[in-house]
Amino acid sequence: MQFNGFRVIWEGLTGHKGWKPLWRDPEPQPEYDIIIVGGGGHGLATAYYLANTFNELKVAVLEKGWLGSGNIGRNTTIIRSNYLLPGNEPFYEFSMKLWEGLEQEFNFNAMVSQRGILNLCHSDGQRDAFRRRGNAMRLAGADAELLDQDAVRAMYPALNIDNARFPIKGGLLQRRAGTARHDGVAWGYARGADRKGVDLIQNCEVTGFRIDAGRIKGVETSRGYIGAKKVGVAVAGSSGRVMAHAGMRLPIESHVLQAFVSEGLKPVIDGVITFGAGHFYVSQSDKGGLVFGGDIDGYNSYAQRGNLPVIEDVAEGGMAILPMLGRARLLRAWGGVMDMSMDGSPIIDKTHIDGLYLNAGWCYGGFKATPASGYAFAHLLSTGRPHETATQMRLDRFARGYPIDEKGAGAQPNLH
Amino acid sequence: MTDLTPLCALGAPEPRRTARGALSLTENPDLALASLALRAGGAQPAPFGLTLPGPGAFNASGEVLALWTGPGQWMLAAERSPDADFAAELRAQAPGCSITEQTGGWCCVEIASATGAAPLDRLLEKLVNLPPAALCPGRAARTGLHHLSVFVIRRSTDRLAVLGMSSAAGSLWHALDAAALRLESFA
Amino acid sequence: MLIPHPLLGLRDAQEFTYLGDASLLNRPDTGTDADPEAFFAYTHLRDNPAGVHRELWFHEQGDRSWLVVTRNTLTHEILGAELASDVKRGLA
Amino acid sequence: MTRISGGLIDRSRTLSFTFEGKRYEGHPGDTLASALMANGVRLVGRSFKYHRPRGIFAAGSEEPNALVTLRSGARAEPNTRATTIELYDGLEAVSQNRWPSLAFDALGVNDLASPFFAAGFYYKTFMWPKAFWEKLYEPLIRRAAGLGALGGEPDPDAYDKGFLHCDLLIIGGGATGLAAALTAGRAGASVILADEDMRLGGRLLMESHALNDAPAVDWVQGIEAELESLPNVRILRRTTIFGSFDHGIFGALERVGDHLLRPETVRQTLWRITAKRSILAAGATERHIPFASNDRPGILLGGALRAYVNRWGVTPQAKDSDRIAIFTDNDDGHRTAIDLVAKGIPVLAVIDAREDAQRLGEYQLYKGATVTGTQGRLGLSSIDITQNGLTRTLECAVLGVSGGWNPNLHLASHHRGRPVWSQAHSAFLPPEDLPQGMAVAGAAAGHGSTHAALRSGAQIAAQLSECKPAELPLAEDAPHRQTPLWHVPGKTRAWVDFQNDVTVKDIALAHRENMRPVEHLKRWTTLGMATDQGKTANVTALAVMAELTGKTIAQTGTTIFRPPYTPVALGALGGGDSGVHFRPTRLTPTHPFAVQRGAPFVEVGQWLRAQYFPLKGETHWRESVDREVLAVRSGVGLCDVTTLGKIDVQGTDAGDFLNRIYCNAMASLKVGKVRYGLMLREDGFAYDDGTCARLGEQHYVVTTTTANAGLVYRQMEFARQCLWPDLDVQLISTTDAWAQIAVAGPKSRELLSRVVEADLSNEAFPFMACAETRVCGLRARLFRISFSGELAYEIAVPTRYGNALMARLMEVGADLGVTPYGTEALGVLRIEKGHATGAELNGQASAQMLGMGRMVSTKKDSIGAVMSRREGLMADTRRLVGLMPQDPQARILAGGHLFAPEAERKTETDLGWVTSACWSPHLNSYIALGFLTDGEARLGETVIVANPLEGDEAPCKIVSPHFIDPEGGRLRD
Repeated sequence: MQFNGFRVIWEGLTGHKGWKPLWRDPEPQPEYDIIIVGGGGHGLATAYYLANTFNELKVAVLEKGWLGSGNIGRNTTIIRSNYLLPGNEPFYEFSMKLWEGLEQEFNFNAMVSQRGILNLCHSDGQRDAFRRRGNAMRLAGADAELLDQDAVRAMYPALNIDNARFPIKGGLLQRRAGTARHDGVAWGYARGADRKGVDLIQNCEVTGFRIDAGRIKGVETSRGYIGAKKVGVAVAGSSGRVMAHAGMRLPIESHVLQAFVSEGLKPVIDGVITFGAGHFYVSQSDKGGLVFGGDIDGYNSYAQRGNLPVIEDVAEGGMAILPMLGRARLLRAWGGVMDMSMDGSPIIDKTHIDGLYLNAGWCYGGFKATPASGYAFAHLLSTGRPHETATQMRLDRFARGYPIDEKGAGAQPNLH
Repeated sequence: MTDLTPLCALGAPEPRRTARGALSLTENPDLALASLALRAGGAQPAPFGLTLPGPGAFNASGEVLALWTGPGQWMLAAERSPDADFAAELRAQAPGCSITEQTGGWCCVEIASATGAAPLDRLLEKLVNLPPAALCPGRAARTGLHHLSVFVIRRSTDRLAVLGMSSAAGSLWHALDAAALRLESFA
Repeated sequence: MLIPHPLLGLRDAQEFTYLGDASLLNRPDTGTDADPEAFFAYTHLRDNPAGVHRELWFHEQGDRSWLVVTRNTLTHEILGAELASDVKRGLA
Repeated sequence: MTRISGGLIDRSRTLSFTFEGKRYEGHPGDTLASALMANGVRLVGRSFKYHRPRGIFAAGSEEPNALVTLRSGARAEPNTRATTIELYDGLEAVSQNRWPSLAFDALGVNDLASPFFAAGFYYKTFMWPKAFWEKLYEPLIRRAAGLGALGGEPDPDAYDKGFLHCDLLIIGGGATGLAAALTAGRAGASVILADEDMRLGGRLLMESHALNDAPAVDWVQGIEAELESLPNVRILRRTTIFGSFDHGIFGALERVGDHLLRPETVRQTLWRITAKRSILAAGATERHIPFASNDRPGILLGGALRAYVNRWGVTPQAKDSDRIAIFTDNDDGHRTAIDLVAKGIPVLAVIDAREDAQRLGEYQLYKGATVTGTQGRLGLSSIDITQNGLTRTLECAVLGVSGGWNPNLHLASHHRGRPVWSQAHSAFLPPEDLPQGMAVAGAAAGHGSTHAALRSGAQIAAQLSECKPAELPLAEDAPHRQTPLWHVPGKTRAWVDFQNDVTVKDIALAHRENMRPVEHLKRWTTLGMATDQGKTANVTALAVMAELTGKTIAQTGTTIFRPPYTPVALGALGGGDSGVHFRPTRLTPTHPFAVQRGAPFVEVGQWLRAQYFPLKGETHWRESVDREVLAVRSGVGLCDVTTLGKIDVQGTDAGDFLNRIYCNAMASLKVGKVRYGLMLREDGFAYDDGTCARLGEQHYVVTTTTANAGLVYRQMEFARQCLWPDLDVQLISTTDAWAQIAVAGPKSRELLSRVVEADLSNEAFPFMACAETRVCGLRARLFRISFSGELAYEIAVPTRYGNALMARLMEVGADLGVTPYGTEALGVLRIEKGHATGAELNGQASAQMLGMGRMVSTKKDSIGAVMSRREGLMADTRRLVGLMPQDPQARILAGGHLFAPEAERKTETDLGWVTSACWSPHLNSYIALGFLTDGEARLGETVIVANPLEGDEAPCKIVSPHFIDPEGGRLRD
């Protein structure tokens, strides 16, 4: 069924009797060409591109819980391509271009909204670093602008520029960045994949891999064994747990990142703002909630919840740059489990086991990457070759000494 | 004897002081400090006749005070003039230990209550996240206070000393004074 | 969270700085002929268990002790804490 | 007026307030809701999506409808529940989400268009034409969405934070909490009793039953008095425990000044409470029953209606003769009718869905009947009652709806424990796996009757504090009788979630579209995502979905709860110090000197450092900086370098230890000497650099960069305690203990010799010498090190003498033209000399890139040595080089990227970037440092510094990074 305004009106007039399920609930088949483990954003996007772009016919997505229950279901919805390093920036810019045509492509309004992201800087050193980054973005075909203090003030008069501990000197602006409705993205990809015949199988937990002579044969699941020629794992947050079934140790730690939303408010913040001296970033959803976050809690965790000090720290950051927020109320806090990698950058690669592929290590940058990650992973799964924008996102880069370390924080996951 | 005139940690020639209701805050500029760390396998000395205290505690005798700062580590404090080389004094008292001068490193604010323990307890619960037992008279703790690392020494029921790094003395004073001010307006 | 400091009792986790897996105690020191593979595993690979985890916390705003804390990463329940130096010396 | 007799309000005093600009009066003890009711105001707000007229629905923090903006201007508090606002004199409130007025809201048309606004409609449209989303659709949606508006000005109020510790935290001051507090308090436990209400008592204040044959409030006041008298009990009124965190830590918000026109001190205090044990005694929240058009003003929860009558002496009637009906599926609904009758209020009837319902008082009862429709545009005027297929419409202004009670178990499942469905209670009960140390008591645990609540509170407290339960008063113990009716089937919309306008139809649509898992249902329909977090809606919605799928409620599952229990102001979470006290500020010892000289200051981490020292007549910062630089190159300059980290290292193994910390050798350093050292991270990249001075056989002083002082100390403690605990080495930071001043320039020896009591000749004190000495009769440390490339020293004295020493050096050096210089000149001098700082040591650079590859000793093990030899680091040909623009006046900016002249400007051809750049007054040219691929091989060639971001490019000659005195002769003179 095609979605459009006329359909919405017609169904409205006829009592919404005609709407069909967004996707089927198929029983698992005995074997697939490709099984994607994980029905989160990246897994669903991968399945979508496998079926739509790479014409793979027998594809299934196995999801432990409900579709979109990964970090796509709990994030701060920011999309951007403002990275520094050649290993990252072209990939994220590719993702941004996919975002720009996504809704028309999969016929679902994911509310992709290019409202712009502004990174504030507070010192000459930070501005120099932003210049290096902004130039890297330009060189990769992305847009970037370096704003001075007056331009920042004009853009967001509510910012605390003068009476601040770390005065705002300017900022790096990417106008094409913005936000997207996170659930909408998952549902759009799921519906699109389902329409192309991909089996989306919920409540199906992978409990093991069947590996024979170094080659993948299939997966053991809570709903029985399912055979597969290739298996792609996209379970960021649980990568360590799942790959342990294949006897692999990863350059990844699982950490909790909290995110927050305020009560609904009339429009007060147009785009995305990030604080360069404290730990805070904020945007406002179409429903009016201020969506904001900051640092990870910092300790290994799979608990999907965080603690009070980080909530306070984030709120302090918010009050420091936007003192009007004092009267706004925190409505909900939630925690997601992040695949924090050793250099802060992701992994899209084959493993040492034939036919077993890994998509992991997204830290807290996974949402914006969803389209490119799905596309690049589908490319690798279908052609056996990495996508041109993901050639450095290799598993062996750590051993060989080619980290993609945007922050220069080194091999300590909670610093990225 | 030097002819250079020292400043107090808060940047003035004279120590800062203020009164907030039952509480008085006074910068203490005459506190000489030196740290003492045991060498591997070294015996625990008794400088100035002081028994070095255990975790979370301090010992004082006369004008010298010893504060536990970590395993095998203590901070010693004494009333001295600013140019006194207290580290040298201590080195003589504790041969075979690692001694480090700390006098200029810290700003000490003495807080006194005119009405007993209650105002200090109310103040502390706004400043540091420690159970009251950790800061009853005779106890001392290193902990966080408004993003600063401080030593809190409960000299007695109605007296308290807070030491913070001297470079952030202004921020320390602000935090203490603001909290005291809010208590005052409650009273 | 509360960290049960072996010397100071329960202290708020905010006084501490977290480093990571306590396997970082086991640096493959072998002077100059160290094995790069062992060093790579030491610096980069983690068990990252969903469950009991031994990990390093630094009492930065306290007594500057490094602790080995045993904590469940699913429930955050803390099962114990020791001075890292004792653990390294094999005393704990 | 619909004030009636009784209630817990002080009628002797009158408070005046305004709503929608109109003036009204109420009494102390009123909430805004009860006061509005007393003034006959029924229409209070508009719903989120359809802008439906809404009134007061509840009597507590679960209120979904009566949201107002309290106060105005910078103090405006949007989305505030009228039911929790304590009335004060001069209170002003306005309604929200309506235009032009509450009574006539233009966006009411949304209601007419509602057929097109079904669940998830926006995911299916607004996609064409593409550009219209940002330009047209989204702006419209954003304008229509949201509820109240922020004032937009900085919050003028003060907030406070604090930390409390106790044996037992009791959450809720109703019957259960009071019984628990009494029991534990008498046993001597340190107890904190917190309740969100303005006074203790909970439901006891809202019910008519007696305790020991006396009004319940008498008992409450007696207990309150005793608890107040116990030194070990602390009562926190107006305090919401909003979150349960790890290990018995709770977040609590105390509304210190919200019940006042202006706060006396702080508006709110955020308490972090650490409790060994806790008792959740938060009571229960009533459910409603969805039926056709069930959202009109005048329709409210039965228990809330009872609360207004009993506690506030008020009803929602427009006039006294208005009739009130009750719709229920359980016995509790009848209580409301009984209380109304007792107060002489006209009761139309009790409509009970149960065939076997019994009449419990003097009112008409419709058994096996349901409400199937309502009328009244801005307020209820009549209802349709259907019984045995027969429907009659009866005049009725108020309808109380009772669908049973949901335990307030939110905090019990903040650790993701799943609530358990109980058929017997027809409600979810607290999970098995409770937060550490928590027990749940009273209605929150399903013990609904007053007697059961009191008993469970006392017993659990007794268990926790190992004592006897306090003796309890006689109280009602009515059994729970209910046959749950989850919704009344019908064609018209029946609201489940009022605030977000989610109806039974929306749930049916979610079911049809296979959005059946609870989380999909929630996200597709926005159920429970409003400011009330679905407190009155979620369970009902689950039950409806269960019915549609033919599963049990237990099978259907539930969403778990997350903090906060009720929304918390960011001002309170962000706490007192925003502004300039957001984080500590560190000042250098010579700060007063710099202030007196009118120096501007720059942030370096937490430090404020003098940027430059302008002289009269200097109009541009460059004039001052150029002057300072040239003064150092030709004369002598002074710069406070105290901010560099200083770590005191002692012990018999100190040298061995430092050998393992630095990639180059340190043990071989002679006493009285200084050596430059480079530290690596264990992953092999450059970490930090600085000098290391050996003051004695077993005594070194390590200096770090300003930015990394804390990190390096932590790293060294890690090495000492975790890697090599058997080495005899002791560490302590002395950064703040010494004021350190750089004395740099050809005349620096001359200047210092005038104050230092030591032989400074090249022979006695050569380059890289250090000594403990005396200056102006004061103990001091002297280092002959140079960051500028000139003959230079750094002299350290006890911190508090730093300012005086600076002044003295200025005085005695006047004839030498001694010049203070700031961070800008410091930066120029080090770039001219090619010294790396944070811009180069950015965590991404290897020793090789910095031109120090050979420093990494292969003769010893040190942190990072092994990993620094990984293929990728060895193969990296990027090197730090110097860059001079062909046109000396062509400004180079740090952050430009490097390209071969003919190359296209793109990622693939990018050769590197500029790390640092400045104008060199010494060379009369802009100069820069940068990392360049094949840097060494390209010396002498030309690269383009491209800055597409700001649209400039400059061809530059690639030179050695040491622009001045590459041989270092000047240092050694």
